[in-house]
Amino acid sequence: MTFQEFLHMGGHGFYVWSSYGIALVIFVGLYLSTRLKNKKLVEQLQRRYRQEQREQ
Amino acid sequence: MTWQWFNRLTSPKSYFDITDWLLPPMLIISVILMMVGTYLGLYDSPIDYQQGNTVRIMYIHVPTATASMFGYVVMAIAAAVGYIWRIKMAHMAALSIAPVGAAMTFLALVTGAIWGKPTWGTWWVWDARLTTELILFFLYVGFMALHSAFEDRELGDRAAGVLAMVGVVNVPIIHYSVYWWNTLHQKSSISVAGKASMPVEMLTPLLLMMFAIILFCTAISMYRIRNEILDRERDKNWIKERLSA
Amino acid sequence: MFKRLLKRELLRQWRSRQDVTNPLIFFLITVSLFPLAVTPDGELLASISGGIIWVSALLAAMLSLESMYRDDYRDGTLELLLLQSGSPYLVVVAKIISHWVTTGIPLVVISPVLAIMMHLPTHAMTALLSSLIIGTAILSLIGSVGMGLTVGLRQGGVLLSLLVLPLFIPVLIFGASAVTAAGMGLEYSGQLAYLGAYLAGSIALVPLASVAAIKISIH
Amino acid sequence: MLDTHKLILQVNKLGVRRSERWLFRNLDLKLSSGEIYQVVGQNGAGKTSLLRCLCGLLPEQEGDIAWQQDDEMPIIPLFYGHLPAVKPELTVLENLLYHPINGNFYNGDVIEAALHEVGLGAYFDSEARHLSAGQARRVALARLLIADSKCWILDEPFTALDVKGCTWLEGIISSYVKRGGSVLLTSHQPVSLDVELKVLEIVEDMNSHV
Repeated sequence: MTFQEFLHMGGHGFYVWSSYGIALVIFVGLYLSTRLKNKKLVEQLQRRYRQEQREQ
Repeated sequence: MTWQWFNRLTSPKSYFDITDWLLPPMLIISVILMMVGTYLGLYDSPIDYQQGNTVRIMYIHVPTATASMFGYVVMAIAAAVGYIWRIKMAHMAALSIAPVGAAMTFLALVTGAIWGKPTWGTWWVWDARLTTELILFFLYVGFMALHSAFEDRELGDRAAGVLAMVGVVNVPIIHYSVYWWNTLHQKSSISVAGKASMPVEMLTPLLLMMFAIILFCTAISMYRIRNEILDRERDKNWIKERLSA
Repeated sequence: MFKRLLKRELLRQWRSRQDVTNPLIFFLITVSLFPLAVTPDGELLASISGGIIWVSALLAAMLSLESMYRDDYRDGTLELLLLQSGSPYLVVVAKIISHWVTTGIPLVVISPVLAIMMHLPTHAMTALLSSLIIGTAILSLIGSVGMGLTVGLRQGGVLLSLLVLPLFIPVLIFGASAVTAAGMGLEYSGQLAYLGAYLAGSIALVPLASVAAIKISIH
Repeated sequence: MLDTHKLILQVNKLGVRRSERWLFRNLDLKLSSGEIYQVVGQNGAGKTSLLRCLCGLLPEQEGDIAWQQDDEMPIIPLFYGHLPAVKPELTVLENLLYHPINGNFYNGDVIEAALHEVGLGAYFDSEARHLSAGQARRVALARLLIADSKCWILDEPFTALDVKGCTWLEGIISSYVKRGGSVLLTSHQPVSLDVELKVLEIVEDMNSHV
């Protein structure tokens, strides 16, 4: 099966690839949004703890 | 002994220690399994005699649909446990599962619609499964909307908990009434290939993908629980040590 | 105790009669929009009239759910009722029944007029009335839970429909199909039986859930 | 009317939290009939939260609240909160007729007597929406006279009352306590009663200073 046919998928290539593409976007999106939120929280808390240290 | 184990799980600090070493492997395994499943599903499995290659969309649609339904039930149980025994961790778990479940429902709806186009000729078909997914999506959105409507997070937890409990009682009712409604207006005859009657080359990637996606969702939800703990227990000193170390 | 609580609710609704008639007018307007928007010809209207009347009745009843707890919450009487009545479940049940009587029943009473407007076959009228009576009762029940959850919130109205409508879908399915089945001369007692079962189930569970919901919003 | 020195309320290790911030913890309280406590503490210390928690309006986060049994019915305290609990569209008489107190309803003559005592005798059939804030509070105060509740929980009862009203209310509270009633109240103004007024101070950690 040449790569071309693999992409073409007997005429249904567009549908198959678009659904897998969207799936990839959503899975990666879920992962990234969680990581970013974590990073933001950690930075925010560290800044806050440094603040508290300075005050003591 | 079990009670002690249960206590360890419900204390945020020990949850953090456990997930420190548990989450990364879980995530990696689920990603690898997903890749293998996609490879098998896209390249190595046979095409359907009627639908041709579009059946490959099933390897995303069916697992995400199952994950969304499974997610809602787990979310409702967590919310119920949190509401009845007032365990904050359970509320945090319910709150973390909701967006992941909603994303899975959305993905199931989108892939279902894309799958419908070549097989039934229209983007949206009021097929029983798709309609139940759509209603499930409303329930997820309702849960998240209600929770964010409360300024005091704790009240939001309890209110969303009640809603989840009422919702989970209704999910089977909605499921069967939509199926009954669908048979009432049944026009399209092609029924999506049932699990049992599938050839084994199709079954393995499907089950593989199902396990991988559910594992991935669990890992992401557990990760989100960690965020929730950081957010809510910010002035606890075990967090201070952990973060400033 | 229960009789006096019910009397209180009915008296309160009677005193603010205006917001009892509003849902009726809304019901009238919504139903008459469809012939304008879709087609005036009788054939098509008759086949979809069951569904249209049911959806409009549902939305009209949703509008008036606010009156169930909101103003009692605002002036503090909801707290007093829950505390001093000795059993909050009676308070909730009295409110649900009074909401059903003051909004559900009027909707059912004027629905035949709309059915004629929508060319609904006359032999389907009994199906329409019986299914709507049970349907509006169920809506008051489910609405009471949704209202309990959102009574403390500022923009509770929109959120209320977001919470209540998905839970009402099975009732809508069976209610509307009872009317359309009757319209086609088919047997519709199965659908009514289902509605009755749903009603019985929610009568059992709703007071519990509503009191829990209100206790959260009252804090 | 009420036998004196019977335990009304037993509270131990009570803790109330307002979204992750502990208002107070380990609060112990033994309230028996014929006793009156004034709850003091700076603003936001949790005075109102404590009162609402004791009435069951606020789920307690820690510890437990045990209202004693009074002929196998748990005692229901009469809660007088910030809102006067008066329906604007009902008349004053209807407001008292159709709102239960201490688990049951009361008929006309008891209510009329109480309304007269509270100085609202002439308003009984006017709609509550025409009443001023002070008059609305008097309707709520009338409830204290109507019911024979074993315990009153009054949250800032003296606000929006004129001087005459305050002295009148102090007299009512004193006679109620003398008759064996138990009261928990908060007040910004000084309270002068001719019964012994115990003080319950709310601080972050209760067992640190008791």
